[in-house]
Formats: sequence, structure tokens, C-alpha cells
Amino acid sequence: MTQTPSAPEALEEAAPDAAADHGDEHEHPSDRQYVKIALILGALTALEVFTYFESVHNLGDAAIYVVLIVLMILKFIYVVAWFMHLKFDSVLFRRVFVAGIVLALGVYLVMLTAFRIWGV
Amino acid sequence: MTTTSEPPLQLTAGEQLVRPSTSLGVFSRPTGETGWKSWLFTVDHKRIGIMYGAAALLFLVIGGIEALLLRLQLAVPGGNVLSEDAYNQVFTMHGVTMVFLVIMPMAAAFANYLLPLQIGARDVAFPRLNAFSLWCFLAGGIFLNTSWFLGGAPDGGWFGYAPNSGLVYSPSHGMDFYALGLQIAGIASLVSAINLITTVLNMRAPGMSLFRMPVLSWMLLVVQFLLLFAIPVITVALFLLSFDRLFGANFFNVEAGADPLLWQHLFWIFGHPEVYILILPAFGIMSEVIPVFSRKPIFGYPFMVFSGIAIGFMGWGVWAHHMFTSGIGPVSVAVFSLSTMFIAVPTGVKILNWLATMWGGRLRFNTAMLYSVGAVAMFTIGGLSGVTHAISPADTQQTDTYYIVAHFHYVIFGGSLMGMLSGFYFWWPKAFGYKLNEKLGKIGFWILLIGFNLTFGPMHILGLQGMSRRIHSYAADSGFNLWNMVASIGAFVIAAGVLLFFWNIGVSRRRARGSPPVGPDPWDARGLEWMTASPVPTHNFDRDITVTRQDEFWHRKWRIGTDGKVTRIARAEDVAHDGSATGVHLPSPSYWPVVVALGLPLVAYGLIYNLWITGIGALVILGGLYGWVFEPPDDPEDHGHDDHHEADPSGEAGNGANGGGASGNGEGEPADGDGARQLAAAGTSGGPVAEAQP
Amino acid sequence: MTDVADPTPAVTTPTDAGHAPPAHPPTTTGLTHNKVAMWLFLGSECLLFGALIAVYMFAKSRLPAGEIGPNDVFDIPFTSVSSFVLLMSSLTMVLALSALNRGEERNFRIWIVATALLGGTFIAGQVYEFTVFVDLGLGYTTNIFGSAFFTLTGFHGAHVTIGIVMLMSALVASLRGRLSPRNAETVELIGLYWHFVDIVWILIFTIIYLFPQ
Amino acid sequence: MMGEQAGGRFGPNLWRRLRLALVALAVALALTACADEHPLDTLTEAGPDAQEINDLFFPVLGVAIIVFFLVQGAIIYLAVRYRARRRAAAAAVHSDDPDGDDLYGDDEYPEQVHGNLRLELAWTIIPTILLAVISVFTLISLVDLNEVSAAEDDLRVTVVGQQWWWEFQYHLDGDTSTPPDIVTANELVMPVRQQVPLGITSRDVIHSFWIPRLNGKKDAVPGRTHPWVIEADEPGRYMGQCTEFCGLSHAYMRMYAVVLEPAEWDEWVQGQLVDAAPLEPGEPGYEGQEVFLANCANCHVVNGVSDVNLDDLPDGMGDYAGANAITSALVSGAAPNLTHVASRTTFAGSIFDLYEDRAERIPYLEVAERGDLNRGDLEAWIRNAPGQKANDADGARGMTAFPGLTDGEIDALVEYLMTLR
Ligand code: HEA
Ligand code: HEA
Ligand code: HEC
Ligand code: CUA
Ligand SMILES: [Cu+2]
Repeated sequence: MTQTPSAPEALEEAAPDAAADHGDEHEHPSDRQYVKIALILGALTALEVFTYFESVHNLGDAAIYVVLIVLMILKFIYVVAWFMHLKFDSVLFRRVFVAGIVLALGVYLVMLTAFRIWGV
Repeated sequence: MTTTSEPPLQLTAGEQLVRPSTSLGVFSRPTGETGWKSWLFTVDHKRIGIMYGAAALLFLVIGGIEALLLRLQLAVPGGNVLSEDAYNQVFTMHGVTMVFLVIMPMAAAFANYLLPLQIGARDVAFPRLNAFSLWCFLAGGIFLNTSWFLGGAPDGGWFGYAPNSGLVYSPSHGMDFYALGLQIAGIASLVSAINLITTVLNMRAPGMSLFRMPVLSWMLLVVQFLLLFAIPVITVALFLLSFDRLFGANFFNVEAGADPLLWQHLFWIFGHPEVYILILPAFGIMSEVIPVFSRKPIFGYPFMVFSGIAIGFMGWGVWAHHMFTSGIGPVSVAVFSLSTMFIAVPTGVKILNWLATMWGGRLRFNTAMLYSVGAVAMFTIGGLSGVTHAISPADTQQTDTYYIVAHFHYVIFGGSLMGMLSGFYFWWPKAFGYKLNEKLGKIGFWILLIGFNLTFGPMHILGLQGMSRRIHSYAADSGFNLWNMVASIGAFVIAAGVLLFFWNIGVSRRRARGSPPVGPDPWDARGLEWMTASPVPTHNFDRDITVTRQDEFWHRKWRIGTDGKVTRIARAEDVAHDGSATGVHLPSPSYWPVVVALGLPLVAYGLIYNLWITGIGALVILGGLYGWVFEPPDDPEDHGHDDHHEADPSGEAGNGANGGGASGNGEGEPADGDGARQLAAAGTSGGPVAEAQP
Repeated sequence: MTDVADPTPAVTTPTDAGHAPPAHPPTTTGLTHNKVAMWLFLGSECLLFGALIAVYMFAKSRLPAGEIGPNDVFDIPFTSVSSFVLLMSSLTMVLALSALNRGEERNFRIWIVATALLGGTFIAGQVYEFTVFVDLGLGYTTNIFGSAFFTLTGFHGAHVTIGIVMLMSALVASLRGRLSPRNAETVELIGLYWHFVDIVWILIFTIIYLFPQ
Repeated sequence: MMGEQAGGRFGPNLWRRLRLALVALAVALALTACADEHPLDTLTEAGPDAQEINDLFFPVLGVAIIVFFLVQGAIIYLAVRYRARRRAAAAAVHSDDPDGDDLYGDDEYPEQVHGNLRLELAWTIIPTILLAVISVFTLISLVDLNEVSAAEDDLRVTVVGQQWWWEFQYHLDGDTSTPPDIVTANELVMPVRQQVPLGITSRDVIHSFWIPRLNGKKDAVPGRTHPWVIEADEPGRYMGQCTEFCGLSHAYMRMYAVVLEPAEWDEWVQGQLVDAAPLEPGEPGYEGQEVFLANCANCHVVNGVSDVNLDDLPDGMGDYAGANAITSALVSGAAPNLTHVASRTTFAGSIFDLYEDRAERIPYLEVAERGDLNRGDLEAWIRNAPGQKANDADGARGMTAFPGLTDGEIDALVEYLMTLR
């Protein structure tokens, strides 16, 4: 069973005082920051692509998987948090989105596990 | 993509609801409050709700006639009412119709009509999208049913297991209609889910915190979240099936290495949340009706809410209980067996809380109450047989037998449908201004209850005696004769009960003319929807309602003294709005939702028959979207916004939410920018209170 | 507990609707309908793309030995470039929004055009990639891997294409003078959608292309 | 009339009703218990697996029935005990109700109870505990049912479902990687009191293998082979039925498990291992054999007559692809192997009896000698199979019709088939 933060809290918290932590009051990241994030993203991508080339292959598949997954998650989080503003925006959005991701991860991973595609 | 910064239309007394203007500079906008056009182009959530309900009832008759054909065929061994082929089509369409075209839209009817009213809003967040959902659902339903005349209906069972649903084994177009028709209906549900969640989150009346919402609103909210997350799963499954059938993809092609269980997983990841999508609205309705007729508040409100949410969550973790015998492996079986069992806990909490609500009450067995209590009783039976499926070893005997058929009819018919019939009797006066006849209603209830148990009770026995489901006939020496005959007789008793319900509508309508109006609150009820005139005026409420507690309306009528005694402090008529307000902003009717919805089945027909038709359909959709996007949600030429404060004493928010105007989102569905119809002005706490407390 | 019989209505809520954009839209949450709806939609899309990715992973695991598969067709350097292009379009997208928020219409248009162009480049790359695959012998119906690969990337490509259409519409609206900081939210929503499509590609690129086959 | 003291009066009354209902239920269950009249009955187990299942099912059903009576009893009790009295004279607010249904007292609000935390916790925790107990027993049964006691080199049977009949491939040495020793259809002959491990698969769509009195069902999914076991306590014929919807003739896809004493079982095996000898001109059935080779042999295999070289078969799926090699007409690629068709008691998905007298009464091994051929159904089948059992018009599923065969040819065919014992 997948567990996400319990809905009513998620929604309720977002409700009355959402105004406090979102919207026009907060500082938008500056364009410089955006560029910085983009550079980081580019660098992470480069790292990812690097694993494709022979030099790291002696690490073994398992290590490569781990590295790739970590890098992927980092990129994902950077885009979501900064470009999509989730870091600064209402918790409601975060919870809706995280609910979707967690649910998707939960059911599909269970499904693939039931198919035993992980080779175990 | 354009923006509309003009404030929305507002009305003054005696004025036409909408003044004509033009769309695309060519068509004049639909106008008028009466006549078929006013229904076709309406964006009023109440009219949309009523049309959802009417369509669902129509499909109930279709699905019911299909059921009667099934029962005729099975009444005696070796029946020959239907051919094998016809039988397969009929039971498939019976299941599809009942699930997707009866119970779901019926729930949508209640959601549309009641959600905005219960939270004190003026409409839903995106009225045009709402209209689009209705027409889209209807387009999907009609599209599906045209398959009868176009070479045969779907014949792969309502869960369409691959590879039997593939082109090789199901070569007629039936399963194409299934895949595409459900896809269209799915779009309707998804759009509507987004719309209604936004409505609940964003448009509650001042003071209406989530935990002051009626249980029905809560259950509907949970259902919309389930739809939001479950529809995409079936969308993908149906796409895979369509691509296999139409374009030769290999998703379920065993020769190419595919595994048919993929379909089963995807279908049931959707399918199990779906069954809770079917039941939770009925649970909500029962949670409204039972307190009113017990004259007590709902027992354990937080538990009712949380158990609903818990069911919603747990519903995601049990899907493989439909696959206990399909070879998923003992570990998966064990895991899903246990997770399934524990769903009985939150459901049991609900059952027992209803009983506790009745405990110590002053029960009035009006028809609505009878149906609700009947639903509690019947659902319990289905739920308990559900638990006997959940113990997976036993399910290997039960699955795909009539024992399962008994289970799900008890939960769906006995729970969902009876619950919703209760809702019809309960809210009918609210929607139409007259009550349904109680005497006919009660007779109808008992006929239905008896017929229901006659039909589906014996199926438990049949199933345990080994009668498989989806069999066109059975041998005379299988020992199934007696109970099948009983079940078939029962089905016709049900039909009589349903018929009586329709008869009742006719009779009550006729009698209503000349009878005194029912008033805003015929049952001495609790929710905000009763705090306005019946039938509900187009603008719902005359003024803001500031909510200070649960059951706000009831508390304005009654005072609980320090001794616990309840005394009346006001008549409903004095508290409720009389619907005479003027100058209320309302969204304008629009052609475009209908146009866009019309394009979808064209695309689907084209995929089956001729891609040119798809092209035309796509053009219709594009044209519709174009018109939609460039049409302001409200009539722009009508007025300036300056007069708006004078005319709107409650300080309605105007077009504040309209910041962005119309914008496109995702899959090319335009999001309405017309968000201004909420009464909720300031935040829920701390804001000025519109209706002062002494 | 106090009860109110017939409360007198009408205390005007002091919003200033219409005259100036209110600090917060007068909704219960203070969030606009459109934005709430967009996030709900994106939450829903997680399950759509999740399913497609899962189907792909499953299909790949079931590809019979000897059939044409990922190793035979993928051109990682090429895809890396187009992935990078799409990634950078997210940057231009935020820059566009930020320009609009500051009221710099010209910059806004430049960035929005840049975003659309980068998106277009990505799509062009995808079309090229598809044709190469077909030339290599991997068609949509060739095998289970082909069906799953083209379906997944095709769905993503369709999303990008819709995004480009929305970007162009925003551009047109801006040229007509209908976009201003006041209704920058429209662009923000397009941006959300665009970034979402981008993160889906982040997943696809890693899982489908880079994972050791 | 029903107020406070009515509750007291209702008590025993309620009990009487409950007892009545219980008796009715017991009768209903008893009715279901006659296995003779209910050949597919799940409740009259005849093997250890079915037994295991029912040992789990009945207690849980018992719990369900208790909860059922508690809830329904509570509803009836509450409905009677707390029913509001109608007071026509009371100053009803809604006295204008045309049905006169709402003439209840207006002041009838009872104490307004909002909830009770302890109760809530009680009815959360008690069912949880109950279910936890049930789940322990469920897990135990699951483990038991998945146990395979048969040795590696014991008999193993591969079960192949297809539209709309069952094929059984016997691996006497338990080695499924080699071609099967015996291939038969629709009647799974097996030794008594011996666990027979099965591998269940399909050649086309999903079917489900089910002999209710011996064990639960297991789906036959193309591309997958599912392990399952079956075991019977007593010799006999146990009916089975395909239970996963598989198209037109899903209803007509039955089967039997025929359980024999060990000695008979050995005899049966020996008989089946013998190939059919091609008939020479002049031998009875020779004409039929010629008609058969001309019309039927491109679908049906008769070992020794219309053979395929089993050594050429691809290994892997454990599939006996004998018929696949000969035909391309069928979607599933196979038709029943007819080498010993006359030794079976039913045909075509076990929906027709091959012999007139109730085959159960004759020892299984003697039925081919002593039984009266059910000539009518067999001839009708050969002449027009689709007319006897729905199949696809395009001829890709099931057996085709042979309208061109003369009566004489059909007689010859039947005579030939009867030589295949
Ligand atoms: C409204 C729809 C609905 C609902 C609410 C449910 C509710 C439940 N269902 Fe059902 N189900 C269906 C609709 C529904 N189902 C349909 C349509 C199918 C068949 C699909 C098809 O194959 O065509 C199906 C099939 C189905 C199966 C698969 C059977 C098979 O094909 O082999 C299973 C297996 O576990 C199952 C279990 C359950 C359980 C455990 C619940 C639980 O939620 C029930 C919980 C309720 C109670 C238990 C009663 C009240 C509780 C108490 C009074 C507390 C005390 C109780 C105990 C301690 C036991 N259902
Ligand atoms: C919402 C869900 C719902 C509802 C309400 C019903 C209602 C009924 N169902 Fe249905 N049923 C399903 C959902 C539902 N069913 C599903 C999902 C399946 C599985 C399909 C599959 O296997 O794929 C199924 C399967 C199913 C079967 C099994 C078929 C098989 O496996 O071979 C049977 C058999 O008896 C049956 C019977 C009935 C009957 C008699 C009714 C009755 O209650 C119907 C009562 C209603 C009416 C009778 C209509 C009103 C009538 C009139 C207004 C009069 C009109 C005119 C005349 C009298 C001519 N249903
Ligand atoms: C197109 C292929 C095909 C041809 C040709 C064909 N059959 Fe069949 N036959 C089948 C199939 C498939 C079945 C199983 C049908 C079912 O049970 O639904 C079958 C079943 C049978 C059975 C019943 C076997 C059993 O054990 O259940 C008999 C007997 C039979 N066929 C005889 C014949 C004869 C005699 C002919 C020639 C005149 C013939 N068949 C030609 C496909 C064929
Ligand atoms: Cu085979 Cu049903
Ligand atoms: Cu389920």
C-alpha cells in the first residue's frame, strides 16, 4: 500500500494560511539563480552521459544503476523545485504532485515486481 | 490563448439571464433560460447535474434490459433466447453500461448538483469544462451503444482480458468501440475530477473549513481524487489495446513475448479504485440521509471522513485480488490477500457509525431513509462475501463463478444503486420543487428489495455449487436449474420496482402542479443546499453564507439548550434564502463544450472506419477549442465592473480569481478562466464575517 | 453555543476586485483555480507517464533474444544532445516568465521564442531518430520493444508538441499586447506544463537510454 | 405502539426470527451439499487441497454469517426500537405534505450525540484483530497449498487450454523438457491418492483449469506455465469447467478428472502408450482411415498413422506441438489427439457423452468395449461441428463442418474412430 501524507492535513494546511507562504510576497529566484540551476543540470547530465562510456564500466551495472538513479532524481528535483517553483509555492501543490508520484511509483513498482523483471 | 480581464456578467432584476453577444464574431452566443438550447448550451452545474442524472437513468434502463435478457437466457438450462455471440455482447455491454454509464454518471449527477451547494458556492470552478464533461461522457456512451448497429457490440467482458480482446480472437469492431468509447468517457471523468477538486478546494463559503463539510462532500472529494489518479491508468491500458488492434502493436501479442497479465495489472490498478469510485458517493449520500431521518447528527463525523479517506488510500493496494488465480505467484497472492482483508476495517467503521447514528434517534422511515438503511443492510452482505474472496485460497474456488457475481451485485446494486436511489428521493424536492410520492416510493422500495434478494441471493448458492459466470447456458444436470429460475424471476421483480420508480416520477410531477410548493427544507435537513429555495435558483444563494460549524443550517433552525434539549429558534423559511437576489454574476452559456465533445466520437469512428473521419473530428475539436479559448467565460460586452459592488451586497469577489484568464493546459483542454463564481471571498479564518453573530 | 436565527446579511468584503489585481485571488486557498487545476492535472499525468514507462520496462524485459533491441538502435551521443536541448528549454522558459513578471515584453518574447525553438529542435531530433530506427529495421510493429518505445516517446513528443503550440499562442497573445505582468499566470501555467514534460524526459533519458541494457 | 417497552417484547421475537433464518440457511447449505446433483460443487471436497480450502472457507464464512446477523439484527432492532411515532395532531411544520407522511412531532429531537471515541476505537480494533487472526490462517493455507509433495520423477501433466477444449500431456518420468509420453484430451486420467503436479498453459487466450471437488482453479495463460497440483481421495469422475471467459464456447469447455486405482491407472498408461497401427485394406475401419487421412489428418494426430516426428519439436514451453506441425488452419494450432479417442467417455470439451449408458456405471477401462456408442452426437459432430458447439465462422477456431461427407463416409469414419482405443 502506498502511503502519502494524509490528505485532509495536506489540504487543510494549504487552506487558510497558504497566503502566508506563497505568491507575491516571497522572493522569486533571480535569473542568475536560474542560470546557475541550469548549469548544474547540464553538469549532471554530462555526468550521466559519462557513465555510458567505457571508462566506468568496470564499476559494474549495479553501481551504474545507483549513480544514474541518484543523478536522475537530483535533476528531477532541481527542475521541480526551482523551475516549477514548487519549493516556494503552496504546499497544496507539492502534496498533489507528490501524491501522484508516490502513487505511480508504488503501484507500478509493485506491478513490475510481481512480474519479477528485476531478475530476482 | 487569450486573456479576459473584463469582469463577468451580472444580472439585475427581471433581466434576461444572458445578453447575446457573439463568439468568433460570427455566432451569437446562446441565450435564454428555457427551451432545449438552454439545456444544450448550459454551463449551470445544476442543469448539468440533472442531465447527468437523466442520462444515467436512461442507461439504467438499457443496462437493465440487457440484464433481463441475460436472465431470460439463463432462466432454464440450455436456453436459446440469445445466441452465444449475442450473449457475450449482452453481458459485456451490461457490465460496461452499468459501471461506466449508470453508476459513474449518477455519482457525477449528485456531485455536480450538490457539491457547489453543499460548500456554499455558486458554481463549479470551470463551468464550461463541466459542460464539456457531461457531453463528453454522453458522446462516449452513445458511441459505445452505436456498436450494436455497426457489426456487433464489445464481446470481451467488461474487463476485456487480453489476448481475448485482441484482434485475432475478437475480430469484430466491438472491442474497438469498447477501447475508444471508454477512453472518451474517461476524458469526461478526468476533466470533471480536476474541476470538482478545484471547486472544493477553492470555492468554499467563508468559514466552511474542510472539516465542516458534509460527509457527502468529503466522499465526493475522495472520489474525485481516485478518478484523478486512476483514470490515467486505464487510459494507458486502453491505448495499448487500441494500438494493438488498430496499428498492429505488440503489447499483448504473446508470440512477440508479451505477457497477457500486463493488461490485467493495468486494468485492475484502475479497476479496484474504480469500485470505490462507485461506492463512496453512495456512502456519502447515506451519511446525509440517515442523520436527517434519525434526527441526530452523523455519529463520529471525523471517523466517517477518515475512513472514507482510508478506503481511498487502501483501494490502491489491493488490485491483484482480482488476479489470485492468474498466476501472479504465491508471494503476490499473500500480500494482496492480506491488504484486501483489511479494507473491511474502515468500511466496517462506516457501517457501524450509521447504526450508531440511528441509535437513540427518532427514525422516520421515509422512502429516502428506507433506501439508505436498505443499502447499509445489502452492502454489508456484499462486503462480507468480499471478505470471503479476500482469503485467496478460497477465492480460487470462487473466482469467476456466480458467487462473485453475487458479491458485486450486492455491493454495487445493493450499495451504490440503492444509495443513489435514496439520494434521488431525498434531493428530488430540492431539484424540482416537489417530492416524489412516498407511498409509491415505499412500495417500490420493498418490491426492489425483495426482487434484489431473490435475484442475487441465490447466486451465492449457484456460485458455490460451481456455476461459472459468463456462460451462455448450463446443462440440465448441473444442478443449477432451481436457483437460476428464482434469480430470473427476481430480475423481473426488480424491473417492476425500477419501473415503479419511473412511474412515481410521472405521477408526482403531475400531482405537483397545483400543490403547494415544498419550501426550501422539506425534511428538516442539515446541509447548506437546503438553505436556498427549491428548486434551486440559478444563482444558488442570494448572499454569502458564513459557516461557523458543521451542519450550519440546522443550527440556525435549532438550539441545543444546556440541558441537551433541542428547541426551535427559527423556521427553515426564515433562515433560507428565497432566491430573489438579483445582480449575481453567472457564467454564460456556450456552444463550444458541445462542439468539442462532438468531435471526439468522430475521431473514434474514424480510427475504426476511415481516417478521413478522424481528420474531420480533429478539425471539429480544434475549431471548438479555438472558439472556446477566444470566447470569454462571461459575456464581455455587458457592463463595466464598477456597478458591481452596489449590485452585489455580499461583496462577492468578482473576477478576482480570473487573474490568468483562459489558458490552455495539458492535453489541449483549455482551462476556463471563469473562476469567479465562488461566494467565498476572504480566507476562511479571520476574514470579515458576512452574517454577524450576536 | 449560540445560534442565529436570521442573521442580517451584507457586510461587504473589502476586496477591490477589478481595480487592481488583488494580492491574492479571493479563493479559499488563496490560489487561483487555474493553477490548482494545472497541478492536479500534472499529478494525474504522473500516473500516465508512470504507466508508459513501466510498460516500456516490462516490454524490454520480455524482448526475445535475437530481436532488434535498444542496443541495436540507440545513439546515445545524439540523444544526449537533444536531451540537453530540452533541458535548456526549461531555462529559457523560466527566463521568459521572469521577464514577463518584470514587464519586459521584448525579453519575454525572445525567451519564449527560444523555448519554442529548443522544443522544436528536440522534436526534430526525435523525428530524425525515429526515421533512423525505422531504417535500422525497428518499426512500430516489429517487436514488443518497438511498440513500447515508440508509444512512450511518441506520447512524450505529443506533449512537447502541444507545449510548443501553447508557447506560440502565448507569443501571439503577447504580440497583440494581451500579456502583462498582471496575467503572467497564463505563462506560468504553460511553463509548469513545459517543465513537467521536461522532467518526464529526464526520466526517459536515464531509464530508457542510459540504463545499462 | 412500539415505544420503550416494545423493545422488550421484541427481544424473543427477534430471536425466533434469527433462529428461523439460521435454519433456512442450514437447509440451503444442506441442499448444496449433494454432490451427485451438483457435479461442480465446491463445498463437497474430494481431495486434500479442496479440503484445505474448505477448512479455511467455512470458518471465515461462519464469521461472516455472525457479522451478518449482528448487523442485520442491529438494523432491525434499531428500526423497531427507535422508530418515531407519528403524531397526526402535533403541530407539524410540514403539515402541508400531501402524503401526510411527515406528520411527526416537531419537537422530537432526541439527545444529539456526536460520537464516542471509545466505541470508534472498539469497532476499529476488534475487526482488525479478527482479520489478523484470519490472515494468519490464510497464510498457513497458502503455504500448504503451494507445497508439492510429489518427487521430481513422479508423473507430471502439462495442461494446455485452447478454444474450447483441454489437452493433457503426460510426462511419466516427470521431465517436462522431453516430449510427452501420452497426449490426450478433455479427460485427465490420474491415479488416486497421489499428488499430480500440473503445469498449466494455453495456446490462445486465457482459460482457467478447474476441478472444483479436487482443488481451486488456475488460469491457463498463453506464454506462461503455471504450477498447480491436483489430488483425489477416492476414485471417480470429477467434472471440471473452464472458468475464464474465452470466447464463444466458453460455456462448453468442460473436462473430467478421472481418478483410478493404482492398478487400473497402470493399465490405462500401458494402453495409451501404444500407438495406433495403420490399418491395411480389408481390415475393419480401413475405409474410415482413408477418409480420415483425406479430411481430418491435417488437424488431428493419430500417433502411428498421421504422425509428426516428435524429435523435431522445439523445446522450451514444454509444449507438445504435434498438431501445430501439421496445421495452420487453427488459431491455436491444434486439435485433439485422437490416438485413443475411443477410450474416452466424452468428447468436444466433454460436453457430449461418447457412450450412451451413463459412463460412470461402467469401469472406465471397459467403457470402450461395453459402452453403447452415442452415435447420434458423434455423427452430428463430424458432419457439422459448428452446429453442435459454437465456434468461429471463419474456421480458425474449433472444428470445421464437413457438409461434403456422405452418410457412408461418416459411418466409415465412426467405425474407424472406434478402433482407436
Ligand atoms: C461497489 C463496488 C465494490 C465494493 C465496495 C467492493 C468491496 C469489496 N470487494 Fe469487491 N468487487 C466488485 C465491486 C466491489 N467490491 C466487483 C465489480 C468485482 C468483480 C469484478 C469482476 O470480476 O467483474 C469485485 C470482486 C472482488 C474480488 C475478486 C473476486 C474474484 O474475481 O475472484 C475480491 C477479492 O478479494 C473482492 C473483495 C472485496 C472486499 C474485501 C471488499 C471490501 O471493501 C468490503 C468491506 C465491507 C465489509 C466487510 C462489510 C462491512 C464491515 C463490517 C460490518 C465490519 C466487520 C467485518 C468483518 C470483521 C469481516 N471483490
Ligand atoms: C452497476 C452495476 C450493475 C447493476 C445495477 C446490475 C444489475 C443487474 N445485473 Fe449485472 N453485472 C454488472 C453490473 C451490474 N449489474 C457487471 C459489472 C457484470 C459483469 C459483466 C461481465 O462479466 O463482464 C454483471 C453481470 C451480470 C450477470 C452475469 C452474466 C454472466 O456472467 O454471464 C447477471 C446474470 O444474471 C447480471 C444480472 C443483473 C440483473 C438481473 C440486474 C438487475 O438488477 C437490473 C435491474 C434493472 C432493470 C431491470 C432496468 C429497469 C427496467 C425497466 C425500466 C423496465 C424496462 C423494460 C422491460 C421489463 C422489458 N449481471
Ligand atoms: C480445422 C481443423 C479440424 C479438422 C479438419 C477436423 N477436426 Fe476434429 N476437431 C478439431 C478441433 C479444434 C476439435 C476440438 C473442438 C472442441 O472440442 O471444441 C476437434 C474435435 C474432434 C473430436 C472430439 C475429440 C475429443 O476428444 O474431444 C473428434 C472425434 C473429431 N474432432 C473428429 C474429426 C473428424 C472425424 C474429422 C474429419 C472428418 C475432423 N475431426 C476434422 C479440429 C478439426
Ligand atoms: Cu476456456 Cu473459458
Ligand atoms: Cu477489487
